[in-house]
Amino acid sequence: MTRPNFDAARMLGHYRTMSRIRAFEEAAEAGQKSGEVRGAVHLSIGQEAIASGVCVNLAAADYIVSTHRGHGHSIAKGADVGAMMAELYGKAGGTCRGKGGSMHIADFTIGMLGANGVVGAGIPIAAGAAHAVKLRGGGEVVVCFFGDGAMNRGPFLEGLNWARIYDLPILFVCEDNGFAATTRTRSLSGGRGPDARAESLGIPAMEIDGNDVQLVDETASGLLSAIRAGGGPRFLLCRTYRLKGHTAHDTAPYRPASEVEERRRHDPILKCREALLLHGVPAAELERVEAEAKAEVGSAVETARRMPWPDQSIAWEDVQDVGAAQWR
Amino acid sequence: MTRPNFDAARMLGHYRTMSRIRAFEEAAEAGQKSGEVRGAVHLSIGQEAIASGVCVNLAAADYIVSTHRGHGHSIAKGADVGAMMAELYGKAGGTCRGKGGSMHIADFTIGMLGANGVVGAGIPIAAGAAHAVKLRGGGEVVVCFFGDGAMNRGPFLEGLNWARIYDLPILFVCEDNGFAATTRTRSLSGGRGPDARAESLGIPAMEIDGNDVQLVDETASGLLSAIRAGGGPRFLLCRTYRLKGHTAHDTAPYRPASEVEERRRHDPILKCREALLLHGVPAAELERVEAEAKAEVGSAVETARRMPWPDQSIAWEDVQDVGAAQWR
Amino acid sequence: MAVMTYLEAGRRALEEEMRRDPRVWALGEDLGRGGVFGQYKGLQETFGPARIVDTPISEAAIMGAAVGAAMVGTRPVVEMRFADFALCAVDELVNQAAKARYMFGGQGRVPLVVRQPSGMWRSSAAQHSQSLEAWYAHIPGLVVVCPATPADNHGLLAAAIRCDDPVVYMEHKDLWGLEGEVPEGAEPTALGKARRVRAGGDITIVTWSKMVHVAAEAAAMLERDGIAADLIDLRTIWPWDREMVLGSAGTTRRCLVVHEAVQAGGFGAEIAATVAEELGVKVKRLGAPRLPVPYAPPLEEACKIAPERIVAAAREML
Amino acid sequence: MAVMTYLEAGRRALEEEMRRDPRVWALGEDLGRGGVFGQYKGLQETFGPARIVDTPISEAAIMGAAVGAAMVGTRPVVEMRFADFALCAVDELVNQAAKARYMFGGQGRVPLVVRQPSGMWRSSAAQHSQSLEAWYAHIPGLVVVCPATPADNHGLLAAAIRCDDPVVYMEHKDLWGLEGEVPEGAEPTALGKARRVRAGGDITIVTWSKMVHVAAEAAAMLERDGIAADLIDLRTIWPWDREMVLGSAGTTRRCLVVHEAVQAGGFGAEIAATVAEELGVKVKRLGAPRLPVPYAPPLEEACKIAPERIVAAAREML
Ligand SMILES: Cc1ncc(C[n+]2csc(CCOP(=O)(O)OP(=O)(O)O)c2C)c(N)n1
Ligand SMILES: Cc1ncc(C[n+]2csc(CCOP(=O)(O)OP(=O)(O)O)c2C)c(N)n1
Ligand SMILES: [Mg+2]
Ligand SMILES: [Mg+2]
Repeated sequence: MTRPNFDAARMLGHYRTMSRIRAFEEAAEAGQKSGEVRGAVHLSIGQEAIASGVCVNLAAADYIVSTHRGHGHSIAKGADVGAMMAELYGKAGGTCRGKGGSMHIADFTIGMLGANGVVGAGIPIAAGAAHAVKLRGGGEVVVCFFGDGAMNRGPFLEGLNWARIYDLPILFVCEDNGFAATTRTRSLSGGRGPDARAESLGIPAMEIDGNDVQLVDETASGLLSAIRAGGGPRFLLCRTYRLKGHTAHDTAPYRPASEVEERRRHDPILKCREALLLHGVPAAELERVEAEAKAEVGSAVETARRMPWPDQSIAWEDVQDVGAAQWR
Repeated sequence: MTRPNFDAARMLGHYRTMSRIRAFEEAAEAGQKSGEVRGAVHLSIGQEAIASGVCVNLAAADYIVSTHRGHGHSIAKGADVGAMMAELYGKAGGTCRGKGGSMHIADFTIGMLGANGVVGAGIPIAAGAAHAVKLRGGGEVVVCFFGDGAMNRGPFLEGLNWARIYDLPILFVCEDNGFAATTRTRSLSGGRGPDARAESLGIPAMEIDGNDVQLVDETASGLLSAIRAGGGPRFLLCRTYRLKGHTAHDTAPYRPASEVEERRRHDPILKCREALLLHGVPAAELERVEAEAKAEVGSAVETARRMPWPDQSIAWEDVQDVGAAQWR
Repeated sequence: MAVMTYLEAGRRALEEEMRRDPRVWALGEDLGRGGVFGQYKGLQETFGPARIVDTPISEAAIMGAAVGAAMVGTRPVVEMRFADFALCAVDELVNQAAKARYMFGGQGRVPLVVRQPSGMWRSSAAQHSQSLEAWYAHIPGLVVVCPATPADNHGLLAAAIRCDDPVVYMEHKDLWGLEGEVPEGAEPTALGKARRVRAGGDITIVTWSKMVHVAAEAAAMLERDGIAADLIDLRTIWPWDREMVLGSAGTTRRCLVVHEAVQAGGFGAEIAATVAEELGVKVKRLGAPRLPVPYAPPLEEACKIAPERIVAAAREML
Repeated sequence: MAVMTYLEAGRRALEEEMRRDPRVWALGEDLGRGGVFGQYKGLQETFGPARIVDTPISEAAIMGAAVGAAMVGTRPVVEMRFADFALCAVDELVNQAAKARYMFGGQGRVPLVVRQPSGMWRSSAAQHSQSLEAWYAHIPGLVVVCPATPADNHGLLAAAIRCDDPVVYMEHKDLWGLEGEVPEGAEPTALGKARRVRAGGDITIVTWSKMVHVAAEAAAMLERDGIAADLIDLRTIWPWDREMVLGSAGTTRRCLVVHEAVQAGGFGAEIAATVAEELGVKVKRLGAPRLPVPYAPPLEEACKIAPERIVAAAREML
């Protein structure tokens, strides 16, 4: 069945973005397994449609705040894949000069204000960014991504309430992949869900299939328009599934293979591909896009590998201005 | 109009409890003004019906967790007024040996697990007490008192969710006096209110007039029965008004005199008095009760005044067992 | 020069900085009513509720929002009411504000000031009396300031607001009413520079915040006995003025550090250890016993340092 | 005697204490799956989900609930996953757990253990690498333990669980796989007592946690040059074993303190300052520079202490 409002070019853009994210995540996984990528790495494989569908509606000046699972958001917002990969490899040319790694990926030049190693910590930070935008009378919006597990942290309540009472230009996007690490989030969450909590704080909330990139795009577009028009905060709950383990090392033995199998059929890239084919985009075109994505990431990996380590002297930079030379 | 289910003896009990609280608060206020009572003192004048109406339904073995505004809860739960006053005076015979003062009033012998100087901090503590009760298979319940201002702190969400998911025997009582210190709470709170937030976390919630002691009593009785029957947590929102300032030093210039005047007519003690008279309890009886309350508190003040300061050596006690003698 | 209170000096510094720089704003509970101690009195009338922001009781969000707002180019001044309540926002201050610039490789800066009124005051007991400057001094990325005088509460708060680093700014609650001269139109006081309260060659006494005044009393008492103390008000705890302290201790060969905070693990240990390492001279610390602050006056007294104790400690070292 | 890992030793201690005392229970995220490092493996199968409790991501409630549950007679073992996440629960630990007994005049006790896996491990960067033992040592009411060996992770965890005070228990993430002998059926290790790793008369080296092993390497290197180090594993940071440390430093006249935590304001300062105050002997500290822990291996290296640096520092003191 063809879809209403299908925009083949836009969808092909999503296909490209999602393919680039997927390729990046697969390379990150391989890098972690080989030991070249260190620290903890959280892959967004299976969740690409949310990053792509939301961020396509953002301008470079708009901001996003991300989570420990932040590669996809960064790529969708426009971060350079080469610098990102270099960061994962801990190299001098990384987005964070090798100081952050996967969990602290960030690119302030395109408004990506950072991944975060602390669940839920991004929520008040994002609210504050939106507060600053409003304070200076700017027209930017802020998108705050977080997982379903974050709904049980206090800053969820405090940050959402904050956005509501000051009427801030912010879209909260909850990526509900059903899991908080190895635990099914719903088993430890009272009430109907994060959207009900948002509503109880006075923020209009919607729930959608987060694996349908067109739907995410259209919904986010509508919500962001309302926000840009001064409508205050909105909440978007996206149902999705984490096709991989919690970290790149986690084989996720805590869920039945059949469940994963079932969910694999709802892979957002697969769905997007089907829609594109159905609407007459030739398969060869899609393969070309995929190949380009893989090539881009492949060369990012090669470059990262060859890149030098950061010079140890930079360890002493970027700490603070006052007392910058006083280490003890 | 006479009331259904009016139990004159029980209501007279409330009248006594509320009068004792009122007398205590007035003495505390005087003590603070004279400088004999130090630290910060938060008076519950105008909110007595909640403490009395809820606590009358508790056994000595049941627990309560309180706030910075904790005198009323303590008295209603059965704490000794003499020891409480001695605590406010910082004397050796105080419930906390003079170490806590008003903000840390506590009496573990009657299950009063403490006031708290940190807004909202009691909520997870109360949930934990209920968790322990459940863990050891006890039949006790826990009542957690807090103010409307606490609904904007993260531990509100975390503690309520906790009580819900582990199905704990706990009644959350929100004393909604409309103010968080000098600020109208609703102006800084998104959504419909604390009860809506509780419901979004899966906890059944009710809202009542917290100045009607009979109503508080009956409602709490019903909720506590449900909890004791294993029904899990409940939430009770009591609308009330703080007839005095935030602290005993606060003259509350931030609210119109007319508002306070209006609210004075809903003074819970006045309301209880009217109901008792209407149901034929003689005025003399009520005056006797009041006089007794005043006398009890008056002698508590006298005793506290005369009591010696704690010996400085006890400053070194009650810190910890391990390393108890190592102060530096 | 004008004589004003420590409280008023801080209020003015904020007002002046807000006039000077439209990016500066303040947020915290009850600020519209002047703040819990009156240190924001009149500012909302002057600057409006968008720049003097009344917040809910949401310390984590107050601090977290300030981090986000600072990253995006504004300069928030965060009011925590009591330093003790900042413990509800430690992730936001320590994991986020302090580390953001570093872990993002210098991309973001977090120019915020966290005002944390500290110390013992009117029998406020265990949850309203803490002095935790040593904690924040231990955290890379943070600047820690403890003003002792009206002039410094003016000059250092201005400097903190202009600083591009996150600054923990600890006013002492027992100093609000202290009066003193504040130079008008002066430049902000340099962060990281100590102040020599009085010069002397017999013993170095290093201290900060309210203890500066207690130590000054002690120094006067010592002087009557012909002992000249070199009294240093550290002012900034991190970075601390090693140069002045080591210079003085190198001359006097004795260094006594006095602070109101718990002695065990207090910042006095850092100074004493450094002096001992670098100079091998006599060191001694005076701080509170490791006790939660009790309520009753005679018990609270057990946590306080009287001038006589400083005098006795100094005498022992001579 | 049985040989096991540091991780397994901790797991066993908890298992044994849970068998011994039905009031003991554990709570934290993902415990049912064994915990994030496997240190709870199998325990939920043995004790059921009511005693090995899977919690939501609610650090404040985890800690706060443990406080309430401890007050009411149970003995919770709190798992914080990474010490860094405990910063989301500082009010609960520092304002509540640590102070409850005192501010309520001894009425309540809070016998809980907070496990806070600490330290640098596999390039975990700024928010997953901190060592904050100095913070908790500064807080009256808290006991702070940093086990370095499998035997101690067994004996000290058992002691911490039996202790009636709130205990901050900091396992080092880089030691999970370390193997060593653990005596069977032994009594818990006494809290507050250091362990002499090796005896020597030339220099005292005081350290704890992972640095014990680094310092042992350094001591072996020194020995080859004929320098005998008296190596002390502090084990408990608060209360620390002043007697053993002062006894040793009084003999060797030199005391070097080594820890992984940031040197500035680290607990080494407390020890060095105390030794200098009490004995007036040479002191020196080695700790991390005041940097957030960076990700890239060569940068992270800048925060680490190699045995060679200990050797050099010791040499300088001789
Ligand atoms: C405050 C805090 N607690 C615990 C963790 C450990 N942790 C990292 S990710 C994660 C699960 C988060 O679940 P969710 O928010 O649903 O995001 P997802 O991983 O599913 O994307 C946990 C528990 C953390 N990083 N921060
Ligand atoms: C975490 C925290 N923030 C701020 C304060 C200061 N404070 C004490 S009481 C209070 C107002 C509390 O309002 P509410 O919860 O409604 O209780 P009420 O005073 O009305 O009884 C505030 C802001 C505090 N004690 N703790
Ligand atoms: Mg999830
Ligand atoms: Mg209120």
